Amino acid sequence: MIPILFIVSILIFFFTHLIPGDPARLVAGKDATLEEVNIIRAELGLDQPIWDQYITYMSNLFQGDLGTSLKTGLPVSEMFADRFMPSIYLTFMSMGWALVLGLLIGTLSAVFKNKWPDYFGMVTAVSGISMPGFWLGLILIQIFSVQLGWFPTGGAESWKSYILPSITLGAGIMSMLARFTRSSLLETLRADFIRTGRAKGLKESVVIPKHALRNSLIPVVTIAGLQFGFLLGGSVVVETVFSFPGMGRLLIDSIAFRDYPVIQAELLLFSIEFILVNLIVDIMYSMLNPKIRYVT
Amino acid sequence: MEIIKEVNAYTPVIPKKKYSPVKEFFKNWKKQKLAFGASIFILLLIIVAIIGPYIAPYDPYEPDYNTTLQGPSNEHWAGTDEYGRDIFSRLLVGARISLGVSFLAVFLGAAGGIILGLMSGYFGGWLDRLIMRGSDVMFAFPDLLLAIAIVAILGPGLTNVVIAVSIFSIPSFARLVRGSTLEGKETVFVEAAKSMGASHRRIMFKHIFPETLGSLIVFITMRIGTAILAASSLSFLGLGASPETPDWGAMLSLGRDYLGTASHVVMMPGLAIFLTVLAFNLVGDGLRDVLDPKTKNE
Amino acid sequence: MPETLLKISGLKKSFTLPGGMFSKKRSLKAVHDVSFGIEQGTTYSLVGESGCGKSTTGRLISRLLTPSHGEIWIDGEEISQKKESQLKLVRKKVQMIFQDPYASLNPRMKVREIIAEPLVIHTKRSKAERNHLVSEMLEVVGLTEHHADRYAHEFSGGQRQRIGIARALIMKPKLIIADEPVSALDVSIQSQILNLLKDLQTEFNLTYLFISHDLSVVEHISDNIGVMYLGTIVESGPKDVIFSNPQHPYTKALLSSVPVPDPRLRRERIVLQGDLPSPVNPPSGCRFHTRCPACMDICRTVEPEVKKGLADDHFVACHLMD
Amino acid sequence: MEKLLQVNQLETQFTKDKQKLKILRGVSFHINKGEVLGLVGESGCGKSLTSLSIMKLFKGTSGEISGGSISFKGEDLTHKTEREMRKIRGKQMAMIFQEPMTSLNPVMKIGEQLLEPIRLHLALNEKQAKEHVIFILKKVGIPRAEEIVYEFPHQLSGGMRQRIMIAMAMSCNPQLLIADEPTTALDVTIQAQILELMKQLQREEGMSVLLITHDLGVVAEMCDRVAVMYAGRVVEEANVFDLFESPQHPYTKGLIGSVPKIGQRKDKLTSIKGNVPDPGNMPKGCKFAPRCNEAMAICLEEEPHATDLGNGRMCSCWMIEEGRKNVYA
Amino acid sequence: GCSSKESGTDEKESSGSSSSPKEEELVIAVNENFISMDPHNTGDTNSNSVQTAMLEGLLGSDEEGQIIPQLAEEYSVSDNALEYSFKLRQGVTFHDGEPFNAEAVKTSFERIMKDESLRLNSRGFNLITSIDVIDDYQIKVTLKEPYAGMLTRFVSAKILSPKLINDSSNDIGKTPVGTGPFKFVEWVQGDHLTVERFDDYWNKADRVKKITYKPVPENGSRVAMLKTGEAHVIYPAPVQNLKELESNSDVEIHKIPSTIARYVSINTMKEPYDDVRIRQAINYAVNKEAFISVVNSGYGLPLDSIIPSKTQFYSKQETYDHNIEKAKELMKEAGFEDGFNAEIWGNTNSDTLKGMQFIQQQLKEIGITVEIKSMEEGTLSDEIYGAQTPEEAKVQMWYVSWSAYPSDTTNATKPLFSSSSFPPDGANTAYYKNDDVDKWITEVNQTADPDKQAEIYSNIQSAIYKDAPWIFLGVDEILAGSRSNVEGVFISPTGGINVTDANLK
Ligand SMILES: Nc1ncnc2c1ncn2[C@@H]1O[C@H](COP(=O)(O)OP(=O)(O)OP(=O)(O)O)[C@@H](O)[C@H]1O
Ligand SMILES: Nc1ncnc2c1ncn2[C@@H]1O[C@H](COP(=O)(O)OP(=O)(O)OP(=O)(O)O)[C@@H](O)[C@H]1O
Ligand SMILES: [Mg+2]
Ligand SMILES: [Mg+2]
Repeated sequence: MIPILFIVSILIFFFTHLIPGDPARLVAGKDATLEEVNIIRAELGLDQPIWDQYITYMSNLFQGDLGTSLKTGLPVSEMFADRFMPSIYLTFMSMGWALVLGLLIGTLSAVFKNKWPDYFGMVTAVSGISMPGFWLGLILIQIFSVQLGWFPTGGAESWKSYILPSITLGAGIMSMLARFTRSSLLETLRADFIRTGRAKGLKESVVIPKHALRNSLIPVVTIAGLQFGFLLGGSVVVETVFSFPGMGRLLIDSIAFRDYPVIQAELLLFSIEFILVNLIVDIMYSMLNPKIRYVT
Repeated sequence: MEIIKEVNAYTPVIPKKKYSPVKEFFKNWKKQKLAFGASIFILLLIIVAIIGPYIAPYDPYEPDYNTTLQGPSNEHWAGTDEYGRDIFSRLLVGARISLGVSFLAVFLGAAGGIILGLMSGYFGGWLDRLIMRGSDVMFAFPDLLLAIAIVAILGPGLTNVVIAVSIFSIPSFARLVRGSTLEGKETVFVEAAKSMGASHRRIMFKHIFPETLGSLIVFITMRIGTAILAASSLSFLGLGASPETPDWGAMLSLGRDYLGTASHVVMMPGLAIFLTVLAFNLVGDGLRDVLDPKTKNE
Repeated sequence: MPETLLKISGLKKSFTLPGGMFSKKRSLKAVHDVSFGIEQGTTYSLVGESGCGKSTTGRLISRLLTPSHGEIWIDGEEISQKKESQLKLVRKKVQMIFQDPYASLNPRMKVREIIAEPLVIHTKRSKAERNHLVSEMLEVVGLTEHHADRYAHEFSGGQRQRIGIARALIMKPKLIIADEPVSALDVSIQSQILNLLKDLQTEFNLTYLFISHDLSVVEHISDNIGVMYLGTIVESGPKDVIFSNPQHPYTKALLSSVPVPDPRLRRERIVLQGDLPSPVNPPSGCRFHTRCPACMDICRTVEPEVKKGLADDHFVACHLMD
Repeated sequence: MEKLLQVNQLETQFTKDKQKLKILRGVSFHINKGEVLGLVGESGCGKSLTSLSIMKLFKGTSGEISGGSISFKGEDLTHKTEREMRKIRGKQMAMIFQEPMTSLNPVMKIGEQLLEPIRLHLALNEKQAKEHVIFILKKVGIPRAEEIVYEFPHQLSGGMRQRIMIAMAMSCNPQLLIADEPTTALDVTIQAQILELMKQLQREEGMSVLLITHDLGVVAEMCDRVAVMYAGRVVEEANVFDLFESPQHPYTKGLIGSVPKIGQRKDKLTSIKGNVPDPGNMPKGCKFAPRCNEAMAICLEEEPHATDLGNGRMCSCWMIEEGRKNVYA
Repeated sequence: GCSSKESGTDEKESSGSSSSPKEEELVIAVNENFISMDPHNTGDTNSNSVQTAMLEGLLGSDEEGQIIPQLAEEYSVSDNALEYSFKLRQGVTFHDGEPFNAEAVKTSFERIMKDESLRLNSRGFNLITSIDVIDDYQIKVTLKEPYAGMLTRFVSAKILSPKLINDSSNDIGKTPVGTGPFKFVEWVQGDHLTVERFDDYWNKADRVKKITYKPVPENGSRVAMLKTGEAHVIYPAPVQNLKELESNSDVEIHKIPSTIARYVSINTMKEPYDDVRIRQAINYAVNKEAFISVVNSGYGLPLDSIIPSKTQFYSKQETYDHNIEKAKELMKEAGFEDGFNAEIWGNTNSDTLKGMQFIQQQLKEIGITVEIKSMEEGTLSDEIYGAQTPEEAKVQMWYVSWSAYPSDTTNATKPLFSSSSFPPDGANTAYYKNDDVDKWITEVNQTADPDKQAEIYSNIQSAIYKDAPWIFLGVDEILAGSRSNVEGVFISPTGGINVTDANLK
């Protein structure tokens, strides 16, 4: 993991500096003179050769120092502090309902294959991934905040503020999980051991959850994990629509401002999160799949 | 060789109806009612994309400041936008752009992914590891962020949207193709071809690649939907088509300010995108049922 | 004296198994010191239980795999370490027939293309010539010209196996490696194919390396037999010797395990205890000692040498022979 | 002798694309108490389907029984509801399948899987049930039974898994055991172990067994009586000795002749020409006629009826039927 | 597990409905994130707005943007425009209890003088030669050369508690301590910033207990918040929604003429724009009223000089009224009867995109085919400031806006029209060079006499307007919305939100 992160950090550093645009100019503002811009550039250390900048960056990184935002002058870690938890909550909430509903719809669809619950479930699911996120978000705001006044339009203050963004964010994932669950379950239901279960005299209400579902979850977990990893990175679009103080919007703002330390730190954080999530998925995978657990 | 002749005579007569994979496909396809409907919708859409500019009732670029933001009516089926342009005409003309961008992006991404995936899966070893680690790194970043970064580097514009969307499509295609290639590599008929002395190229393209086609077609179909959404998200963030272009995503994005006052400006392009993506996904689902050998014998 | 077409000696092959998340890579000795020879126009069979290395041996000889050790002589040429580019001639001489008639034919190709594929690879014949040869070959294996423009999955298992045989024959090969060509077929079809193989052998003076786990099939088709256990040949020799006077306890047990289709012949069998050990961790000494009914102390520690048995070409690897 | 199971003119069909495809076209045979009946025939002739029909395990397929009767201990199963069938499955009849690899749930511990039918059908408490599991495992010759219950199927070899399947089937003392090709996937040496075990258990428990196989050797070793199936019908039924000594149906004859026998030294095997007919495309008349060397005109027109040859022998062939007529005429 | 720890208390405070008897908390939604709370290093309007609630300078500005005394009771400027004397207000304390006096002022000013990286340093404070504390409440600042914008800088240079500056200068950007009517409570990055009434404020009055500022970039969301009562004040209110909001009785709309000039700079050194007739033709071709009504939904004023009317020393010019005939004639005279191909640059904001589309449509009328190149802000600034000399410049037209303090006419002219301000030295992207104008700009900055300044600025304005280095589009009207129970909040022409007297009915 450490070597991967090392390579990733190098990639991130050079990728970030590859984006055209001069942060000093952006910090200084439109009306700044060249002299002012140069002072700021020196202040930000951007006048150093790129290799020196890289060495400074890495040595700071090894000391746990993520650097200071060029734009706000605040330590990057502090800028993350307030945004990280809301992003995490939103991620968990979106994932949570997407999982519950996705599994439910997927299971019902598979069990009632080619009957109306299947059609209904699958049309719902396909609709979910076919909707542009921001469109759905705007419409939800219009209906539930403006017309009905049930939920706030944005922010991250109370649990209520999380409802609409998490619906918007979770819709696509829910759909994906529903479809994966369905096809995976259908495949499992064809397996021989299902017939064995029935031959023992077990009821369908035992066979499906106890024997079929657990086997079907194995591929679903992988998909869910992957999506979870993406969600942790924050969703730019949903955060924009709902003025949600999350990591995604920070990244976009930082890219717009060429705020190198923030971009780098955030990309690095994503990579770590992604690697961690993958590790957790591997572990869950092996918990669900004894074959992997017992490789000796 | 008497015995052989004898055996020969006993071989039962083969049924007269000749098997044709294409006919077989259409026979099954018609049974997928939802997907069949969706595929007709897409066909119409493609026709619209081709002839859209000729059938549009109004000039999609011509402003008319006397009729701004009018709701749907007999004259303007989908209403007008803030410049008084006919939204229906813009949608018709925009079909070409939205479909074009996503088709092109997906096909470029698929082409790249197929080559990388085939090589990675077939040759394995360090090449495989290199390609897969590369795609891991790309996977670690959410698609959209990657696209934003690419557009930030290259600048906004449709060409760059195509490039961005195709680049972030590559790893998924590479993985998919690699997966099928690994499977295909293990098939006995590939082993047979090897034992006959077939070249790597022949094995890859004659024997393995056709095996991946089924899942590839399904994935391409679905991915076109994703690409339409991604392109419109980029437009939403102001990184897409130049604003006068009747690109659906751009229309939606610029129209969003009017959601409260003239909602049709948002709803119409939104619906167009939604229905199109929905259709592609339904077709993809249907194709999977028809093409995937696992679900075939249901 | 007939000419020796194939000679292998000291053949070894191990695979590296990928390690799990928490485990190291391990090596699996699939084939461990195998030697035998086949004379022109005869059939040599490898029998043994699943996983004992029969197919791996076949794949080594056809050079789908590269041996870790040992020599392979085909038609006077040593090929064990040749590169793919140098193997083209050998690939013409050696053809294979596979077990699964459903998997070994590309489902997306027409029968004509399938059978003609070796011609496309190895020759520059025109399409018309190829078609002509394909029709000829179809006749030989008991199919007709009409079958050529169909896809493989339109045929039954037996017919598919005929197509596979046609493909193997079209280059007029010297050696045919048949890896369980009839195990997937029903008995009535199996007998058709066995008959066909025998006829073709006489007709074209073919040499077979026949791989099977079915002793009765092996007895029917072979001239010489090698019995494999966990990667090694424990006993080999002419079929008469092996079947009427087996020396190795494993051969004896194997023979007695085969159910005989005659209810009057129900008999006491030698039922081997336990399962086949894993080739990752083969037992020390004689590999069979864990299941051997006549196991002695020496068997646990010392690997038995291959000794001459009852005839000149009969060999046994067992301490009981001392 | 008392009949445990009597299958009479059983018809089973599948529906595909709204078309009904009849696979079992009137299967009849019976099994006596304490007897092993072998059901042989080539692939696709409907052996497995017969066994699934008896258990009525059609869930997830379009299969249904469309005719005939299955009388088990005097009761007709064809009219039983799913709920009633569940009481019978696993308790009165149990099944072993061909693939020991895939017939066990890969993510459940062996013990759990064994516990299921016991808890369901036997009035035992948790502790007793667990003891019963160990007892059964020991009975099928599993070493380290106490440890094995905590292991997963993939940790066991094929032979062990098949023993587990047998244990599971035996756990509620069924009167009828249906074994569908229980040893086909196993190596000969392991097959010998399993066959030995089944023979021993059958004798000890006095169970009836329906043994499905396509291996005539296994039939000869194991069975008391044999039913030979071809294209969805039983074409010949006989005592195992009679069958091998004097097969009556040309198909049975061909089958026996096709098998190479050790020590027999035939240069050429007798073989049955042609292929098994496709269920969607059955010939008229006797389904075997196109492959039969002795086919007569009538064979191509009409299906023969089952003729009772006495001594529990049964055969459906025009030669026999016509021959009889001639005798009586 | 989704609700955060604070949710218990927050729920009560953020309740959307207006049922509570007397609301204690004023919520203000703005369009962008706050960048920094360090008043000496702030360039953006929104950060400034928040700071004014907490911090005060020696001088302040009124609703019109004109300079008034704040922490100084009186001030005077010497005739040579080099000495600034202040008499400070007495009895003022900082939020941390420190007394406000001349030493405190000196500490703040010295911080700016010494630290080159602070924005204010390079804007005036680096010209300071000495700061003399005359007594506790009198202070004099001396410059080394005249600088006309200096008074405005004294507005910006908020006085921070000396304790804060001396203790840990690191925290200034996060937790400012000043003398303002509200004191800092918390700043949750990206979500909100809260201030609380400072009860010891020198200017006692009834004000709301708490103010929360929230960045809400999405227009629709801000409007929705105002409608639902989640926000009491939104700035800016999107023009598209004004009609809708005006019809809402709970909501009031405020229109304030701003000092934001919206224009398209035309590169006067590039063919064919180097011909003044072309530039004038372009100006005649663009219908300014239509621009205001289409792009700004009817809100805004014509830009009838090079500076907005709210800016000091503004003088109205004769505008280029929409006249296609005249435009075509001019084009013909210049030899471009058939038009030409042009390129317009702008950022990716939806308003900019709309504006550029409008220009594109208008110029089509006189045969100019405009290609829109919208660029992401950072790339755009690279493209513009990357050119080291006028010859290297690729920019043809740039759709942009400019805003300066009403009192700071220097900043509204010099960086835009002086030949010393060509990129990368300034924002003269029209590459406008007029020797007279250059001379006047130098002159006007060396006098402190308002009459003289007015005269020179009048010359500057008429000269430049005739040369048409821009398409003079309009002056934005600042639009803000508030709930009808809000009192005492006003928006300054620069977009600052003044909450000194804020209260809720
Ligand atoms: N490519 C491979 N990688 C790793 N292990 C392999 C590979 N091929 C074969 N093996 C292992 O080598 C051993 C011998 O395999 P082989 O296929 O030669 O057996 P076999 O005798 O042909 O068995 P069967 O009767 O099942 O075909 C087995 O344990 C098998 O798992
Ligand atoms: N679910 C199903 N849907 C449609 N047809 C089926 C289904 N299951 C079995 N069949 C058909 O029924 C016929 C008999 O199948 P069955 O499995 O009983 O054969 P079998 O005699 O057991 O063969 P084998 O020896 O290969 O196991 C076959 O032709 C098969 O195609
Ligand atoms: Mg093998
Ligand atoms: Mg079967």
